[in-house]
Amino acid sequence: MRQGADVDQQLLTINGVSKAFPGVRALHEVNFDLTSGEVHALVGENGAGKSTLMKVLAGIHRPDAGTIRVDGRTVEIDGPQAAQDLGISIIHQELSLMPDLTIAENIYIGRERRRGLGFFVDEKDLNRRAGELFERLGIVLDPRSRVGDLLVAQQQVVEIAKALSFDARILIMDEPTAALTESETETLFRLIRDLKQHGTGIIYISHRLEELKAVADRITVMRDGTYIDTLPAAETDLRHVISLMVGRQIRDETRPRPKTSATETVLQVRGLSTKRLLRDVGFDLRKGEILGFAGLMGAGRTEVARAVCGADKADAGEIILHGKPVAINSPAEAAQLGIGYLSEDRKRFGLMLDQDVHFNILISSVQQYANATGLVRDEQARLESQRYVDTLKIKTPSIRQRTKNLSGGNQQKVVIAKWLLRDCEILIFDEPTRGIDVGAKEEIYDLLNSLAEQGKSIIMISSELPEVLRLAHRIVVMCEGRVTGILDNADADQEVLMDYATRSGVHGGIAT
Amino acid sequence: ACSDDDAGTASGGDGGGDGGQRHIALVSKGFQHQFWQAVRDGAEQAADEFGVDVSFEGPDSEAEVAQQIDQLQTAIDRNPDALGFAALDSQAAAPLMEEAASRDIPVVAFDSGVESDVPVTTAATDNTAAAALAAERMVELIGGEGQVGLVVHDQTSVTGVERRDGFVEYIEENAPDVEIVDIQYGGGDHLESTNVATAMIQAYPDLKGIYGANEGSAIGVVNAVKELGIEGEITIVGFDSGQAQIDAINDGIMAGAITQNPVGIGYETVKAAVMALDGEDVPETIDTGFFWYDTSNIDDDEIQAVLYE
Amino acid sequence: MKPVDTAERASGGDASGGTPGAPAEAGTRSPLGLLRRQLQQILAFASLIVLAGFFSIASSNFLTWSNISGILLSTAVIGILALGTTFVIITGGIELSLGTGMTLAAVMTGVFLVNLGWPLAVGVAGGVLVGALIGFINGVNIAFLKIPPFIATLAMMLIAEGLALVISDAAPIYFTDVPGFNDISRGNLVPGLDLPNAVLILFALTVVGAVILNKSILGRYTFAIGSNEEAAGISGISIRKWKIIVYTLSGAFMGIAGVVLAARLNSAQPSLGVGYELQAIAAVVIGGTSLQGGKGSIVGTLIGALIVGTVTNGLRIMSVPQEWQTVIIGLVILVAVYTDILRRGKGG
Amino acid sequence: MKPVDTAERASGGDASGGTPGAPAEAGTRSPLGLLRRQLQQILAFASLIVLAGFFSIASSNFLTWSNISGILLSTAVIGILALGTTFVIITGGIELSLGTGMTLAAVMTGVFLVNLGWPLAVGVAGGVLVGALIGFINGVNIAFLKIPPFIATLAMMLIAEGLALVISDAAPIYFTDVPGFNDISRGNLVPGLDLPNAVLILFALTVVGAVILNKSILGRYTFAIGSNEEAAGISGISIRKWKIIVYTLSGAFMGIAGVVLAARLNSAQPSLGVGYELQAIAAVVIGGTSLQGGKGSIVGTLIGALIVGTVTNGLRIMSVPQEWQTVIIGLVILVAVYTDILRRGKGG
Ligand SMILES: Nc1ncnc2c1ncn2[C@@H]1O[C@H](COP(=O)(O)OP(=O)(O)OP(=O)(O)O)[C@@H](O)[C@H]1O
Ligand SMILES: Nc1ncnc2c1ncn2[C@@H]1O[C@H](COP(=O)(O)OP(=O)(O)OP(=O)(O)O)[C@@H](O)[C@H]1O
Ligand SMILES: [Mg+2]
Ligand SMILES: [Mg+2]
Repeated sequence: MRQGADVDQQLLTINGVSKAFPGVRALHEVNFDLTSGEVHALVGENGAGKSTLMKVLAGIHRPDAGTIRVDGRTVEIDGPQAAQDLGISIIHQELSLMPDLTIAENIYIGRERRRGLGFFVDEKDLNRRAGELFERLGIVLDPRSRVGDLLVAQQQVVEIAKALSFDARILIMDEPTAALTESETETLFRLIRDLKQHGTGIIYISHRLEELKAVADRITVMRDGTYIDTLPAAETDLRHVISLMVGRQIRDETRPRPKTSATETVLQVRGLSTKRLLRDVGFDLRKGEILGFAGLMGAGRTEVARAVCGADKADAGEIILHGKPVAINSPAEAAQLGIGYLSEDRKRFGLMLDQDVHFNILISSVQQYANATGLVRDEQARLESQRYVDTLKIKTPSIRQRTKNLSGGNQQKVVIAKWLLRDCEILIFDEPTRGIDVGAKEEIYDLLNSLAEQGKSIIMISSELPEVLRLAHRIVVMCEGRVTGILDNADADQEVLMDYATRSGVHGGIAT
Repeated sequence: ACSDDDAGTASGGDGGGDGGQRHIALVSKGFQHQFWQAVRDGAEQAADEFGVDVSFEGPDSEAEVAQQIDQLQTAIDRNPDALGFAALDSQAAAPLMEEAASRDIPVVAFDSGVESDVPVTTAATDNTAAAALAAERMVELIGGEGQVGLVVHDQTSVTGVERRDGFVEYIEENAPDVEIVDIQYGGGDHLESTNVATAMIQAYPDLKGIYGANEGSAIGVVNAVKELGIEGEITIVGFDSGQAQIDAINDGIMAGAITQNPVGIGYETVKAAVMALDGEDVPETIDTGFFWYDTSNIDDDEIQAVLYE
Repeated sequence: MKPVDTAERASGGDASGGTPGAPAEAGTRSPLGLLRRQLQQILAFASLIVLAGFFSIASSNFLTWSNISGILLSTAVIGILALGTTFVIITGGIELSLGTGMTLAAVMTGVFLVNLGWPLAVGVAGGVLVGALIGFINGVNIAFLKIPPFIATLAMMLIAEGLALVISDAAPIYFTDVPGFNDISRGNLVPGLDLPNAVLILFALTVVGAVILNKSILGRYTFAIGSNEEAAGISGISIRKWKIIVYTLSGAFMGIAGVVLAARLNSAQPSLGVGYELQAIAAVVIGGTSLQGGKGSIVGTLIGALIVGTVTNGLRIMSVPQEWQTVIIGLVILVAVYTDILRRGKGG
Repeated sequence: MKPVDTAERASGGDASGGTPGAPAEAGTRSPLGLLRRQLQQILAFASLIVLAGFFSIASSNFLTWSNISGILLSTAVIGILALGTTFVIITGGIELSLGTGMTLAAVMTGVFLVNLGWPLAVGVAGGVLVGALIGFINGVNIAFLKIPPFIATLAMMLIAEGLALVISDAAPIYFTDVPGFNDISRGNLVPGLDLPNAVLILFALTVVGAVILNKSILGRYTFAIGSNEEAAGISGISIRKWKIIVYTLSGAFMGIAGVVLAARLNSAQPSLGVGYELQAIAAVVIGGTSLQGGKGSIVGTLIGALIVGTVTNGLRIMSVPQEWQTVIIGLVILVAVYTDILRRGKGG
């Protein structure tokens, strides 16, 4: 399993680390260890404390108690620089890039080679190093591109590249694959195996538990800020891991594939095109239906969604709602017409991070909770927010917690709650389960199903094919801005979908 | 190099140049305040009378030395036939005075002198003497003893300094029993001066008189007294004119004020410029004078002629 | 920075049991947390109280009713401007046309009442509407033409300054012949209470502003736009419409400030106003509203304006030389904001 | 924004046989894209050229060497202030002590050269250092005490204003007896070229500023902090240190502006300066630098300053009445920025 000569070289030992935020006990006497050349997976529900533990290692949070030893020596990690000096490098769960800088500048920020008495940046050297790094990692991106112009998934790739560029001995990956599709994920795994060969210790956090079988050597489970257990990955049943995570037995996943029974067409999209990408996109959405959208990164699914909800202008095409052509110029107009859009980029388009949970849940529905004079009946709205916090099991000390202080998965749930409260007739969910733990995913699936049963129509864009197959009545597959197929669920499986998704024979992302 | 290319330059504006009219550019110390508007009126009167075209500009405040220099520079670049200039700071303007001289543009100084040989004459008020007259009247009005305060518009400008020092020096030399307890500055802004005066009255309950060194300052003092409901309890001496001061004097809230002759300043400036252009002799200085006015003489023709509303 | 809004939003929220965007103070629901929050609310006044205490020791003339009413009166105009612009700043915008826009509104009030002889109420309403119109134009320039707020309102600052001079012919307009106009600022509406109306208007507008900010849809959207404009748009809020409403509201406050100013001076002074915008924005920021947007409070703004008014008055009462007054006000602002940061750092 | 990566994705993607992860810079690599970008750079001057063209038709005195050199000279001080503060604004900060800080630097130069009789070079260096020191203090207040930049620099604006008056005793300091001082602004360093030194200094500092911003570590970190301060911090950059450096740099430019101003007026005017900060910030923003931080350019700032200088001068040359000048400058700023927005919308 483990390679290299010094098999048992203990890289990192965490002992009894605790960390509390006001009203939240994020970590309570957590133990964890890592040896070189090992991939040690860390799993747990949303808000279990995984990211917090990693931020302690990265020097972003100081622990309240406990010791951290690196190479057997007790260390104080009092800042990002100290972490870097110890050879710890981290891929953050929340993107932490500088959008106005180029890829190369982002990767080597703070580590630029200098010229002219240390005053100037050696730009050429920067781009060359980034180019070499990308070549080594098999990334096809121009280091001179501005990060702000990249897709979310591409930004994730940059984050990964940045962390790898440190040649760290301890590499932390906090949900590196959340925004990646399968082929990129595969490439990442190849990289991980490579790094193991060289003795790097990797802490790997993911909610895609199937991945653990592929990469992890050991799995540590956390729940509610406490350490639960550490298991060898190879011999462990994932269902056992899940039950440790959620603290109870979870029901089996097998359930009948959804079949379409809906007939009434609610929304028709015809000939939707944009200069940028889309070519003659057309599909129907029926009442009470979940319409899945599958495709590779950059296939144009998000762009379709944004055009339909008025966030971007389409250059051609028609949107017909209940048989009547409509002009939708902004998401506000879309919402008026009963179309809600949940963006895949929750930080940019989803949340007001400085506002509290209640504010965020209510914001799309304020007008429904206002009286004639324009004053908001907050009392009542508050009960509703609380109801969604309970239903979706959003882990927060109160609905007045700042959204910024929630864990990534819980933030995502807040965005979902916002659109559930708004009660739209048509909901477009773009990667709704990104970063959400297995247990909560099930609950969200149940919710989507029951919404559909109530007669709502849902477009669900997802990069996880199993998820699409589980939920969608019908599936639209896109490739390079075109619709390559619309299938009934019964006719689809992963191979078929992949086939349609690559119809023009092009693979994307991290390709080697 | 003055009048030949003139025709093309003057355009727009109230002075709108038709044909061969001579152009006189006036750069003053201010623009938005009534005093300067009255100077402009006088200049325009003279312009009509002598058939010349005048332009009039000034910086936003009397602190804006650099802005005034830019305005002067542009005025010179416009190639006027003659220039009228009220210097905020003579030294700063010296090189431009030289430039005007080298281009043979005659310069008339107004409102206060320019330390330079260039100007052919100066049409101005003696602010120090005017302020001393205000002090003299103040001393008389409060009976030669008691506390007095000053609300001045500016701490650094020539007029602010002269009107403050003229007043203070007179008191120090001639009225040993009058005590100057406070000098505050309100920027000539009516609201600010009102607040300044209110605080001063609060701080010195025994205050007998306040001197406001320009229109805004004087009205600020009047406002403060009105707001505190102590009309008549404090002797107010003002400076300059304007409707509000005239009313305050007529209502008995203000004892009286010094007025200069801004219309005369503007008029004399343009007139002197025309004379210089025509090659006539111009007196070395033109004293435009100042007057004390109160209820006793406010309706006199001589006073009415120099008041503006 | 976070916690000032706590104090305020919490204060607004107490009655209704909570307010929008109320931050995230932990332990909100525990009795201890409640106590802590109440304490914080009082402490928000801390700098103000310390300052007032200092000045009353330094000068016996400071703590007189007449002087306090004087402080309040001198705060009225800046305070009203600051209240309105708090909304703009919470959306992440800025409003530089406050000072000269107010002047233009005052001049137009003069034109309506004096030159055109409109009835008092109509003329005053007209003046307020002029302010609202200026705000509306700012809003359109910002929301539709996408001109950055700094530029749009800077341009409007210059335009309003020039127009005020053009319209008034650079001469003040006197309201001497408009009976009752002066009373808008100087009268005493409440007979027993010796407070000028201008002060009552300031307080009334504080209440109105706080209700709008904390309880209304507009307030909610103001915070939303300032927190994350893109997300607010995707959430179905019509950014353009609400931005225009916010700037128009701020403009209306500016119009009211213009009327109050003109009534106090009993004249419209066309050259007054430049520089008031910075004073008003300073009051807003001292009151804990962030120029980044998304955070802020109306009561904070009032406190901010009062802090500046109190220091200015206190130093004048002490006859501190003017140049030192300026230095000291600068230092006091630094210290007030810094202690506020410390207080909140601990309390939060 | 969108079209940017479209262009590239379309072309770049095809060429390399399907790289959805392909870059975004609009056609950086294609010759067409290069041409387009060059055109854009030239078009950035468009408003300026249009304005200049208009004024030369309107007045034959506009396009004279003497007037053009006058425009440049009148732009010099604001321009130098604007150049330095561009850095501050790109970090997402603001600098309100520019005007009065510059005045304080000028006054201190006067103290050094006139009162203390230091040698010319030393006194001038001292004046620049005073500016840098003011910036340094601002930086410390902002970076260490976490006082918001608006407040920290507003307080400094007041403190510097007061100190300038205190130190100079509220009277101008004349450099009449300091030989050569005047030449710093008015002399002609390059014999054949009839351009005052102040203008040469402006141009030289533009080059220096552009090199620092675009090539140096400092420039890189300036953008990084403004782009995402948190991320920059996590990446191990010392935010505090670099913020202090940025404010100090801006302060040094302020000090230079103070010396240039004093040399031009041959005197240090202690009450001048209030309001310059807004003009300088306006030049920066008209030049396309965003107050949100993260974006900006030095050449843009120079153009912004020149636009304002040109319009002001042109209207004066045309003898437009002053109240209308103000209105028109406001409108021109609006139109200039709006056409810039349109241009970028299309060109990008
Ligand atoms: N800065 C903070 N202030 C207050 N609470 C915080 C802060 N950061 C994290 N928390 C809380 O600590 C707990 C643990 O959060 P953490 O981000 O570590 O969870 P996680 O296991 O990474 O979850 P996810 O899978 O959703 O990313 C959560 O309840 C979260 O709300
Ligand atoms: N106008 C826009 N401005 C900025 N970003 C945009 C715009 N339109 C689309 N995007 C972003 O570009 C991406 C478009 O993705 P696209 O539709 O090409 O791919 P996709 O099929 O959704 O794949 P994935 O989301 O997995 O990358 C999204 O990340 C979206 O947020
Ligand atoms: Mg996490
Ligand atoms: Mg997508």
